[in-house]
Amino acid sequence: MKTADFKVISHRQIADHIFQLILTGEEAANMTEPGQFVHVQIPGKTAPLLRRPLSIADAEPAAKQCTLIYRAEGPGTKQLAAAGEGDVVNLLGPLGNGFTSAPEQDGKAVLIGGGIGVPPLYYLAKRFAASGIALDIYLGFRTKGEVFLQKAFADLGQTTITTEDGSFGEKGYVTDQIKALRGNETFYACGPRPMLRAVQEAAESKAYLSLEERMACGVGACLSCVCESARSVNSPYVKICSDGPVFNSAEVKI
Amino acid sequence: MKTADFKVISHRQIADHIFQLILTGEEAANMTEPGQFVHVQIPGKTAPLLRRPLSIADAEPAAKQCTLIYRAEGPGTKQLAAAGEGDVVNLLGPLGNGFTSAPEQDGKAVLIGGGIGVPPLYYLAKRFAASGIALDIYLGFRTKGEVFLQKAFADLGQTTITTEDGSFGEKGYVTDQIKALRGNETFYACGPRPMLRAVQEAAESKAYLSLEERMACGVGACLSCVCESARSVNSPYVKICSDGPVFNSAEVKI
Amino acid sequence: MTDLTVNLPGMAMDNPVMTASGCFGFGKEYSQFYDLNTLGAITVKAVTAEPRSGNPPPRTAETNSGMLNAIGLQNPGMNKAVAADLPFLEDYDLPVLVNVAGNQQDDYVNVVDHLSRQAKLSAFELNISCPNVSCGGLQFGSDPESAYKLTKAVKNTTEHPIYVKLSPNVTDITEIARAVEEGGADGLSMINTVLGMKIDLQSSRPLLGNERGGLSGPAIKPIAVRMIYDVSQAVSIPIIGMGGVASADDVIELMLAGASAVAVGTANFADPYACPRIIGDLPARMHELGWKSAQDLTGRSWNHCKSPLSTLR
Amino acid sequence: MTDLTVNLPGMAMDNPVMTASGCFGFGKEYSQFYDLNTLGAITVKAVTAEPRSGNPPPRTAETNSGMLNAIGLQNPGMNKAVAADLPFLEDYDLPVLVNVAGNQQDDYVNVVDHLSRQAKLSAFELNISCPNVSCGGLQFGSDPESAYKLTKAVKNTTEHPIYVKLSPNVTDITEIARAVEEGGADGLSMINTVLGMKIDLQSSRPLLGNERGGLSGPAIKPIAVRMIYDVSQAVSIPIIGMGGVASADDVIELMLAGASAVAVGTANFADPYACPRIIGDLPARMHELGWKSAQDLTGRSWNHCKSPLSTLR
Ligand SMILES: Cc1cc2nc3c(=O)[nH]c(=O)nc-3n(C[C@H](O)[C@H](O)[C@H](O)COP(=O)(O)OP(=O)(O)OC[C@H]3O[C@@H](n4cnc5c(N)ncnc54)[C@H](O)[C@@H]3O)c2cc1C
Ligand SMILES: Cc1cc2nc3c(=O)[nH]c(=O)nc-3n(C[C@H](O)[C@H](O)[C@H](O)COP(=O)(O)OP(=O)(O)OC[C@H]3O[C@@H](n4cnc5c(N)ncnc54)[C@H](O)[C@@H]3O)c2cc1C
Ligand SMILES: Cc1cc2nc3c(=O)[nH]c(=O)nc-3n(C[C@H](O)[C@H](O)[C@H](O)COP(=O)(O)O)c2cc1C
Ligand SMILES: Cc1cc2nc3c(=O)[nH]c(=O)nc-3n(C[C@H](O)[C@H](O)[C@H](O)COP(=O)(O)O)c2cc1C
Ligand code: FES
Ligand code: FES
Repeated sequence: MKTADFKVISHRQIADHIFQLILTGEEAANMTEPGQFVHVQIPGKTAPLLRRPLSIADAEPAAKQCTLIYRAEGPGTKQLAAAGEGDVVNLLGPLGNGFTSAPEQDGKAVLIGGGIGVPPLYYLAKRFAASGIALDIYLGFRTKGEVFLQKAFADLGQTTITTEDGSFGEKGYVTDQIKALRGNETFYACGPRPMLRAVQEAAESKAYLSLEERMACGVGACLSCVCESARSVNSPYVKICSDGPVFNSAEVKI
Repeated sequence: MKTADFKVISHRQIADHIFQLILTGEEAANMTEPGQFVHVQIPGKTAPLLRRPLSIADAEPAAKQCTLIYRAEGPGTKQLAAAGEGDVVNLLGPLGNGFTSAPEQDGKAVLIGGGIGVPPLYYLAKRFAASGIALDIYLGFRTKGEVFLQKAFADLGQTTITTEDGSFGEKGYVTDQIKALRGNETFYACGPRPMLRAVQEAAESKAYLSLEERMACGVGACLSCVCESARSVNSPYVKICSDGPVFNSAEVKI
Repeated sequence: MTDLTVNLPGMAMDNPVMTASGCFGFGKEYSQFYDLNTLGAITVKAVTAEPRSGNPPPRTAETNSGMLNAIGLQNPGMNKAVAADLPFLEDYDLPVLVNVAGNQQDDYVNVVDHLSRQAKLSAFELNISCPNVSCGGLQFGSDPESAYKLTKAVKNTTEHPIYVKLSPNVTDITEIARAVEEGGADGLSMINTVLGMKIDLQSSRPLLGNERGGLSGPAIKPIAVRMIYDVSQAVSIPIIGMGGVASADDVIELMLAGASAVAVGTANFADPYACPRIIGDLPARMHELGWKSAQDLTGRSWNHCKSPLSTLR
Repeated sequence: MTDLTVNLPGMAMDNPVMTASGCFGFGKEYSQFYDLNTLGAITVKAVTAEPRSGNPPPRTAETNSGMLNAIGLQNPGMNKAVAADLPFLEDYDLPVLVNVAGNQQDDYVNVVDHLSRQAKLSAFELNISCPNVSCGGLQFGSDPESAYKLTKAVKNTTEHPIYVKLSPNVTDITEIARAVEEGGADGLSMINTVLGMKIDLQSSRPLLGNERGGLSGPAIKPIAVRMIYDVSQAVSIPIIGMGGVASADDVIELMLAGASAVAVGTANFADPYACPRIIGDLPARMHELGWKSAQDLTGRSWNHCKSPLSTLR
């Protein structure tokens, strides 16, 4: 594992507050597992104390490129948004365990993303599509202005967009859409906790959930980023950074 | 009094660790008194907590320009050194009381600068030269690589340079040079404490000393920047930022 | 419309933002920048009975997101303060909180007695927490018994409300807070600076003339928030919160923690317009977060169902 | 040649830089980044008798130049630590300091007794200063009498040297330091985190799951320097200094203040290579400042003519 400097190839706003950052660097060669994340050192004269975890939204390991998609919200991500072409961004990663299981033979993959949980699903969708796995994609956003990647996803599989205010796609929550599903689907979800909880409940078959928690080290050393385990007795928590961020839905209490 | 944004017109290194920063801004119109200083907010994504006091090395009030010359030494000034053309630097000032007294009729002005105390003397020298006042200028540096402005000063008056290691000009301290002087000179000095002390002792006639001390507010409110007063009984300290930085040598114990 | 007014004993404030003692002189310097009436209130530099010369320089040093100061209560003494400094503020229409310091109980009583009769002011702030003087000050701030007695003695001296300024350099700040409340304090100010030090690597000696200094600025804000949170639940007198406040968000955070008003110190140095800027930003920021009145903020981090609500969220 | 070696009870270190407890797990994670033998020593996460689950998340929050944590001593318990975690470090040739925590005196004694017999380690660090647990921990750190007794009891249990880790959240840290020295402590570790809190403006609730947390990082360095400066003059046992160290300059500053070795905590999170980077930078920086040996740095801010000098400046 390493920290490595990446160079900004392109950086642009793709929706309200949402930025797409394309980077190049040797370490991108190792970014082969969708669902992993990088721990980003915010560039600037004085960096914030801690790195910021961001999912790998896309990667071309051979071309040594990767894409991060993030919401410029707090001070750190707002400062990141100022990085320009040619600037250097230091990444620690790829970190954690991603989406490693494919759906069962002939099964369908149902991808469910909410808001800023959508990015890692893109890299996953690309992989599944390339392997010929059938995809049903449900993406939820607050409002029209915050919708992103819908075309990119639509190219890969059947894509349904929901917005809370109905300003784009279906009105309501992405989880309303999946209630009807009952079959041999395998669920792959990333988004806010209530959404993940709904998926956990709805999913009779297998579900893989990508979790978020505040992190410090990003590598499993500080015990910041825990989530209650549904299994273990002795150690009641799992570490999202190193045991996750993707968990089998049966492993975690959320 | 105001804080105001200035724009960088030019910024270049003029000697080892020494930078010359030329700025333009409306407030430069008020920079008419040599020896005053500005309190500089270091630009950057995250500014240091406090401003940095820097003397006005030169100003063209009509043209709304001013020049700062500084040594990039600690974290703040090193960060300042990264400001590029067109960048914005916020200044509070002009602050304090400068060199307000001319030499007596027919008297000579002896300017004595040490290291990073040299810059404010330049603006003073220009003023004196323009008023036809005869100038003797003594500038001391550590070593050849750190000498700056010698040509600019030489254009304005008789200029003697000393270096501690003899690598340029006379070897030794600038204060060795002035011991011989005894007459109707008025001294104007800025530089390290030992130098100012030597000037204070050497000067039989009048001397004006520009002092430095660590500052917080820069405007007289916090009592950070005091120097022992040679006069007052009740309040044993003077404030360098608002009573000075230039004092009549008889006013201060240094 | 966002209602910014807050009411503290002796101080009816148009907004909850005031200046912190020692960071604003007696107001004169900053009156060159803006109309002081913009402020919710003003706290002046510590006044002692006799003139004090303070500590030798250097008196300040920068640290990460903070600064150390060891001014040492330099001030002209109460007579000169009454004659030369405090009158300046009479031209303004805002509450004036006068910070008072001393070595022993009688000093505080003397100054408060003298100023109560001679000066126009709204309330006193007893500085029992200055880390930068060798005797007095801090010791009252760390011993509940003497803090109680001091407060009581001062209360007997004046009709003016008394705020006691607490030191963070104690094991249990709620203990001191309760003691001064019992002693009759009308309010608390907290926190004073945190004891700290910086060493100059070139000389290998402490950088400050007085060796140790008081840490202020954003670095200490989490400490202030914690202490205000704890103390506001332990006493029922209002708290003037301070420690690293530099934005409207910081004001809101300290008020949610339990402060009824907030003082700005160190932030004035980098930005002389800090206070009016913060006051200007407050209404919009409060509106964004769903708050209608500044008074509603106080203690809301622990007191969710405080009633009656002056407004409903 | 700059001599970086330092010698502390039970720990002969190649250089004065070690890891701080809780910020480096049991070493395994960071061994992916560099050879742990580069370190002067390693301190592992607190071990308790029984497994501890720690506090509910969120457990960390960023502050200005600092972070708050409320991990709450999550650890697998001494049995699993001995079986699964500590053996990993046996492959390395460096001193291992084992941090021990508990609710009451017997807990500490049990853990130390058990580990002394079952594990390979160099010394113990008694964590009597964890701000993130409701009982035990911090109370030993703020009461000289119980700190003395605890130290004494643990000393009677083991042959291994004992370092006691002090809390900064006290009125007079030198009092506790003297008490544990008297109790037989071989060294001190200081400082643990400073109690702090952050409020989430969106929810208007404390951000951390455990409400309060411990402040670490550069923000607290001036506090650490002051306390090390004071304590090193009050006791004659060595001090492992910590609090905001992120550079070679910081190591030098804490040692000049009075530390004999220095631990790096929070800085590992932003830069997993923080320790080897700092160790790499030390010789050149010491040379620039005129120091030949790390041992000479200790306490030089107050002890100018300490003799004998191992080298002359
Ligand atoms: C594994 C993982 C993957 C993520 N992937 C993405 C992504 O692809 N795109 C995206 O926009 N966001 C993602 N997030 C959330 C992202 O990390 C936070 O939005 C970001 O750290 C906020 O930083 P800030 O500077 O904007 O906020 P600040 O307020 O400056 O943050 C302060 C501290 O809190 C932490 N923090 C604040 N909010 C969150 C949060 N929601 N989750 C975790 N830590 C937080 C920060 O990391 C920092 O340590 C991911 C989080 C995790 C844990
Ligand atoms: C009235 C006045 C005029 C000055 N004019 C000049 C000038 O024209 N050119 C120039 O190079 N320098 C000048 N100085 C000194 C300059 O202010 C310091 O070199 C500078 O502040 C150091 O900041 P830093 O970021 O490099 O160091 P840091 O180590 O980051 O500084 C930390 C803190 O210490 C203060 N500080 C450190 N050294 C000094 C110092 N020598 N004097 C005052 N404060 C200090 C800083 O202002 C800051 O608050 C002047 C100082 C004063 C008081
Ligand atoms: C330079 C300086 C001088 C101070 N002088 C005093 C004082 O005279 N009396 C007092 O009670 N507090 C004094 N303080 C403490 C402040 O009033 C305030 O409690 C502290 O600085 C924390 O607030 P801040 O972080 O906003 O500065 C002083 C602080 C500074 C920085
Ligand atoms: C996430 C985290 C966990 C910690 N866990 C422990 C612990 O288990 N035992 C202990 O004695 N100190 C613990 N500490 C305190 C550190 O060891 C250290 O004393 C403190 O963080 C100051 O150093 P720093 O500023 O370099 O981090 C922890 C600190 C952090 C940030
Ligand atoms: S962030 Fe440190 S253990 Fe996960
Ligand atoms: S810097 Fe504040 S009084 Fe001079």
